[in-house]
Amino acid sequence: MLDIANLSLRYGRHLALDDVSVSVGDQETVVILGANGAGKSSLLKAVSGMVKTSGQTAMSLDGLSLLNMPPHKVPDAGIALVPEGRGIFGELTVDENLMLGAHPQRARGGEAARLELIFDLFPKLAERRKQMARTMSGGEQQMVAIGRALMSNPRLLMLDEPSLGLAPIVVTELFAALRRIRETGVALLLVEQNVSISLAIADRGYLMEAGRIVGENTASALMTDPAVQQAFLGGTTTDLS
Amino acid sequence: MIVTAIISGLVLGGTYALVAMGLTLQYGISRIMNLAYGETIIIAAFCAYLLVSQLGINPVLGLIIILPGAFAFGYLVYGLMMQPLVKRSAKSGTLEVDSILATFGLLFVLQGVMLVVFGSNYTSYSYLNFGVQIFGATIGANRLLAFVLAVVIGAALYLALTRTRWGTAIRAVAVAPQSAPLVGIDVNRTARFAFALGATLAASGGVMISMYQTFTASMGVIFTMKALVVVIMGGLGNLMGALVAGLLLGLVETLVATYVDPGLTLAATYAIFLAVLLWRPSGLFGKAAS
Amino acid sequence: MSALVRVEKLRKQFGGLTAVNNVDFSVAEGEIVALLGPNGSGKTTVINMISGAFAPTAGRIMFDEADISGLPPHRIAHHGVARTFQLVRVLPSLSVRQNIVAAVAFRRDAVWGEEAETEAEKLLVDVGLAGRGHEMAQDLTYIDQKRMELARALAARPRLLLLDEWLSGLNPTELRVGIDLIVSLRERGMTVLLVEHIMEAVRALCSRAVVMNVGTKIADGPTNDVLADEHVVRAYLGEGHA
Amino acid sequence: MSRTIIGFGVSLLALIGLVILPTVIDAYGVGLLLGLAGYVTLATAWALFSGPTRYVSLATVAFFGIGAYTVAVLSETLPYPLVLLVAALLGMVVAVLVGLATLRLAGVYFVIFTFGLAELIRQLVTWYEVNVTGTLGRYIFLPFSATDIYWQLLGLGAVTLLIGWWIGRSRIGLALKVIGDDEVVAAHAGIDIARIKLALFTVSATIMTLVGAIQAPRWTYVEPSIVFNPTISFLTLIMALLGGATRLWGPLLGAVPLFLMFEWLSANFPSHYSIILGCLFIVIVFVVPRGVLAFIEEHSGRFRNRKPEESAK
Amino acid sequence: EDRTSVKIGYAVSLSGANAGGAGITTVPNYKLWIHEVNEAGGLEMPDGSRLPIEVIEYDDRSASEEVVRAVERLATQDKVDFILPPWGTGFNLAVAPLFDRFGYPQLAVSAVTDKAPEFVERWDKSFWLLGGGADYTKALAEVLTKARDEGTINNKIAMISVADGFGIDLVTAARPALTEAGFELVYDTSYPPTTSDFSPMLNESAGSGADTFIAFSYPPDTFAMTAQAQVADFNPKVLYMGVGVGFPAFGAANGANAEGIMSLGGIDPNDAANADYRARHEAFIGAAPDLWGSVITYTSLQMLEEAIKRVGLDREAVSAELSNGTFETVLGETKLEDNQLRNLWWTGQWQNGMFVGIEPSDRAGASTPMLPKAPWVAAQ
Ligand SMILES: Nc1ncnc2c1ncn2[C@@H]1O[C@H](COP(=O)(O)OP(=O)(O)OP(=O)(O)O)[C@@H](O)[C@H]1O
Ligand SMILES: Nc1ncnc2c1ncn2[C@@H]1O[C@H](COP(=O)(O)OP(=O)(O)OP(=O)(O)O)[C@@H](O)[C@H]1O
Ligand SMILES: [Mg+2]
Ligand SMILES: [Mg+2]
Repeated sequence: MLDIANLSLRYGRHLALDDVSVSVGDQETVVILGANGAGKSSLLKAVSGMVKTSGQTAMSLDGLSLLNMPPHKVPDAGIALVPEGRGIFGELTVDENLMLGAHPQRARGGEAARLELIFDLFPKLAERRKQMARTMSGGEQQMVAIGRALMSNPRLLMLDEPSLGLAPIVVTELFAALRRIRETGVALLLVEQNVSISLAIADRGYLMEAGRIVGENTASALMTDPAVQQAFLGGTTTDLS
Repeated sequence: MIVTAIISGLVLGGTYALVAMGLTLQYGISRIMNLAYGETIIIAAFCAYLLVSQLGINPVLGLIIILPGAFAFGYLVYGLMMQPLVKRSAKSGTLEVDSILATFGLLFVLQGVMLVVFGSNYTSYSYLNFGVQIFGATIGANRLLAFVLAVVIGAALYLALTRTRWGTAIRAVAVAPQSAPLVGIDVNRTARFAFALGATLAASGGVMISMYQTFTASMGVIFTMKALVVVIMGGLGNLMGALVAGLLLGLVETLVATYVDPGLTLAATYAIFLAVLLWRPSGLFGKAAS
Repeated sequence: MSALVRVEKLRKQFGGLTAVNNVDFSVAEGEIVALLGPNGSGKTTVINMISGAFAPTAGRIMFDEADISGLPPHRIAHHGVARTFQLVRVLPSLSVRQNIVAAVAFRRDAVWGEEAETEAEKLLVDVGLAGRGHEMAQDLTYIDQKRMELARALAARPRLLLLDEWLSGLNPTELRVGIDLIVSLRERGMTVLLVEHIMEAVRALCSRAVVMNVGTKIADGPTNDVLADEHVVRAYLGEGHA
Repeated sequence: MSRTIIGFGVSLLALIGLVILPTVIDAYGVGLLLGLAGYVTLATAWALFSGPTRYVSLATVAFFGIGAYTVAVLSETLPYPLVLLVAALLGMVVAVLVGLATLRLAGVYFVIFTFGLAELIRQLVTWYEVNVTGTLGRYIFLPFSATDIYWQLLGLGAVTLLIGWWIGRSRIGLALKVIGDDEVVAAHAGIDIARIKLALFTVSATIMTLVGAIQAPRWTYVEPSIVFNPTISFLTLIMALLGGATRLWGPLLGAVPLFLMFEWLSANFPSHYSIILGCLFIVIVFVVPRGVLAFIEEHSGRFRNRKPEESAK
Repeated sequence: EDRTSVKIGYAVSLSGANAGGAGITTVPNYKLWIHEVNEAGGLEMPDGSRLPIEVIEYDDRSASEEVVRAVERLATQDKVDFILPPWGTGFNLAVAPLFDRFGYPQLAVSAVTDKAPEFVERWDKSFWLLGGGADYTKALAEVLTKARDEGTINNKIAMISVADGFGIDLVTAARPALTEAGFELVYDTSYPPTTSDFSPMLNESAGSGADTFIAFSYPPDTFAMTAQAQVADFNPKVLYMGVGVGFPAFGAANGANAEGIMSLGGIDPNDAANADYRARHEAFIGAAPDLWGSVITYTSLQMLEEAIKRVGLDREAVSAELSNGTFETVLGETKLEDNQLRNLWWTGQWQNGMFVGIEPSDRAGASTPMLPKAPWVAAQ
């Protein structure tokens, strides 16, 4: 579905992404692992049109080229991003944030059902519909951001470190929710530091280092790969299995 | 007496509110601190005057010509002047300073053109200048019309902005322009639209004002500053705030003139404004400071 | 062990919402204590009150037997309390070094000039940013910004360090480094109150944990006991952790 | 260190030159210098506070006017130096009050608050004059020539720059920048925001008051609409921003060309002055995006050392 | 001397807050006069030769500092032969020391001040042509006294004034003048410039029982007040307002409703020279002159022209001639007393579509006051 080939990206003279090729299949869940500064966020930003790519990048969603697509057109193509730092509308209420999630044309219709789903995933949001998003706690804001992205009825949902700052119970619930979302037929492209839990729901994974893809494999293979163990799991098993 | 004072205060405040609402759109949503805002008002006033005096078209009909013109003008100004600045400041974050400087230049250009075209004289014409009785108070029909229009336009805009997805999208651009594209909002188009809409409101204010007030080509600044005071007092980007603050200032002005001393009306206006800010540092309806 | 910081019946209200409700706990000198709780339970608000960002609605905060409740942040900083922020706050128009110097130059026994610069460089070495002092703070990566923020907090020579999810967003390898860094702080005699959602880190670092839920304290005690507490599991950890 | 000494030497020479200048040029030239010195001082004083903290103040004319009005009221009754002292004290007191009032305000709220404040002061002075003293205009018949006034302004301007230089290298300068970036961080780093803001605002306002006081004798007659003319606030702000408000020499480099441009245009194109000025202004914003000083540095840097990045590699 | 032109310069508010006033009273008359002189071949010299006027014009942008510097520039850089004064009391005072120092006669027109005698003493080449507040208010008191004695009006007066140099000067002179004449000031207040809503003050005045309403106002206020008085059907027997009533636009905007309204200034409707001036003004500028300040501005220029014709370009001599000579102008025969113009129309009134002088009543060409003012005619 999503095909990225030879993606390069520069910030000034700094080459943040170097010839990156990544693909996400229909209804597939793909996770991207990498140290801080490896370029994971930049990759997601490039897909959603928020940063300009350079070189001979090719990028398409089901054949529809994403190159030079202005960022506001991307949601309509069926790609939603939960960005780093959440990017919610702080001065608007939870309800309004969710309503805006359904702003893209493709999201009109079936709105009520999706709202239902979101409140089901995050009951806290249902309680706080009229609260100003800015005044919610860090974790609550993350829920708003994911809810908003889901409201756009995406075919591909990209999440940039969604578990950041969430209580363990919420992380568990969130990944359970992602699992359910994925079962509704939405493809997921996930950037996570919480490696084990993300590999647990993923089909495939990529390893990134200093702007390059340095490895690619199925999730189960990655889970047991000693190199991955060494680099990303700190050589230990985490508290989740 | 008190009824008369209150009614004429509200009517006066209506114009303030109308004028301020346009500015709050331009500043609150397009993030352009438009120092040339008042000039738009005066240009519209001159246009209304021309239509009346040259073509005999009454100003209310004139709105049909002037408002689309103002919209186009705003659209053009944003596209030509502001858009490059907005683009440029995406990285540097200097939009506020840049827009102050650029619109300061625009102010001079517009004022200069008006001085050349219309001269520096006082201009006025007479339209609907007769009294209407409301609750026993006599109000100029022209002022009343301005008030009604202000309320209608204000209410319509308010409802549109708060009750529709379209309006919420506009507010989203106001609060987090960098996030708006994530939900498919074209920030540039929205900002441009809001700016043009602001210019349209300014023009409608100008037409209203021209019906009962004498104006000159150099008077724009007075309106810009008055509008800014109202906008800030109400809370930036908040239409309801602009409406309430406008009416409040109108009331204060007439009540002070009636019961205290007309010499203190402006002092009272500013005193109230300052007091409101001391009490609520982000204006009446602004977000509370954390 | 005497308490370095003690909060008593601490309460914070935002309009109708009670974010923190009658919370008591204390942290002894030299201890590393975790402040845990679900999202929105009021942890950051507690940190904000101890550091002076918010004045408490009611209750007291005793620091080294002095009442610091409601003092402005700079006064509290001068008492010896420093903090990091849940969402990193760098001073974007300043260089990394100036970010640190700002804290060195305004702490209680402030220094200025070359002395301050040298000290800033030393702190940068401590947090792993050696030689990066001239870069603009806003150009750093997220983790480096976090490092810098820690250096800025340390620059104040605090006795109590408040860390609000300082370890979040680090990958497992980086987490290791971060944990070691905090351990080294304890060895230097610093007292730490940290808010964290990464249980691994909490277990590794903290002798004691305080857990909040919906503004109230629901558990307080040795970390392992607390994390096994049924209420804590239900409200915060989830059954998977039991 | 040696660079500082050279800097001081050059500045001192320039200052001496500027002191001597009025003796060799005509009255109009002196008038120009006087106007320049006034605006340079205002803009530099403005930037002392508003530059690093980014609190854009439109209260300039409030203080300027207070200074001018004090001279108008007291020039017949007190010796001139004492009048200046009273003016400075008054400005200081008002600045402290205003400073205290504005501590909670930020951004454009601060901007418009200061504008409102200047207008309020003007209205109150007017009302007082009308209702209590029964006159509005006041006459100033002080025996100062334009050169006398210019020298005073020049001295004040030099002192202002000196203060700015000192602040820039003291820790107060750093504190101001930190405040401008993030007040929350500033407070938690141990900076007493309120005190520093207040102190700087007061210093800056006192200088503005003195500019008004020194310049007033030039107009013989003052009334509120003349000395509280908000244009003065706007021009000061524009000049400082144009030059680069965060730098010591920025406001000067904004004020001088802008002032001369105003002068040249109004002399040569009196009836199209506004239009040309406006167009030039817009062009400047587009061509000199980060202030005159930054522009000069970039371009002179290019001359001295072509493509420094390449050679560094 | 082989000069080919006479350099005349002026700095006046072409933009900014004062541009409105300068744009009606000052600038058009400067333009008209220069045009006419140059059309005629230039300024006539004592020897009968003519030298065209070369104009240097500056915009003071309504700022004191600018007007001062512009005059310095005219005197020392451009070295003009004569400088025409700026618009406004404050600005004329600001430049007075410079005119004096550089030896230029200053024909200050748009400056109403009771301190003129003092100024003349201080600056002997300064001329003050528009009188002072005391003159206008004494004249007004006389008109009112007569009307009261005839039983037309009662002795109560409501009075408002703009809180600005002009308004305050007049109102401080009016208070003693009116109370000495036995009137009672039942309402007396000032309002800030830029006030746009006068209904509270009109209502107070209407309720005060006064037959006479006086407003020492500026043009926008005058226009607004007239409109709002009609709306409120506030119809005092005497309606006297300040600057703006004498504008042709005032008559045009108010039509029949202008009838009977009084103000400062006025003209003799039967004076042929004046009528001719008005026609020329309208033809050249495209609008008729105002019937107070404009007439005097033009008068001052005619005096200057005539003085030059008599004594040449020597500024000392011209000043002396202005002080002592008698001139034939659009104001009639004009002679200054102690450097001040005294034979002005102190009070005028709209009568039959013209703003005519009614006081001094013993002056040739004076019209008789028509009181009480006719009620408002309903709007169309
Ligand atoms: N706007 C920018 N300007 C300059 N450099 C940037 C910018 N954004 C990112 N970078 C640099 O590009 C590189 C990749 O950044 P990116 O944010 O994509 O990394 P990441 O893998 O998401 O890291 P993290 O885990 O810290 O979020 C980093 O070195 C970063 O410093
Ligand atoms: N300035 C504020 N105004 C109104 N409500 C607020 C404000 N700050 C926090 N709150 C509310 O107080 C509650 C506690 O917030 P707090 O930030 O302390 O949570 P937290 O425990 O730090 O959560 P997290 O782990 O998600 O960071 C939340 O419900 C939040 O919405
Ligand atoms: Mg990232
Ligand atoms: Mg928190």
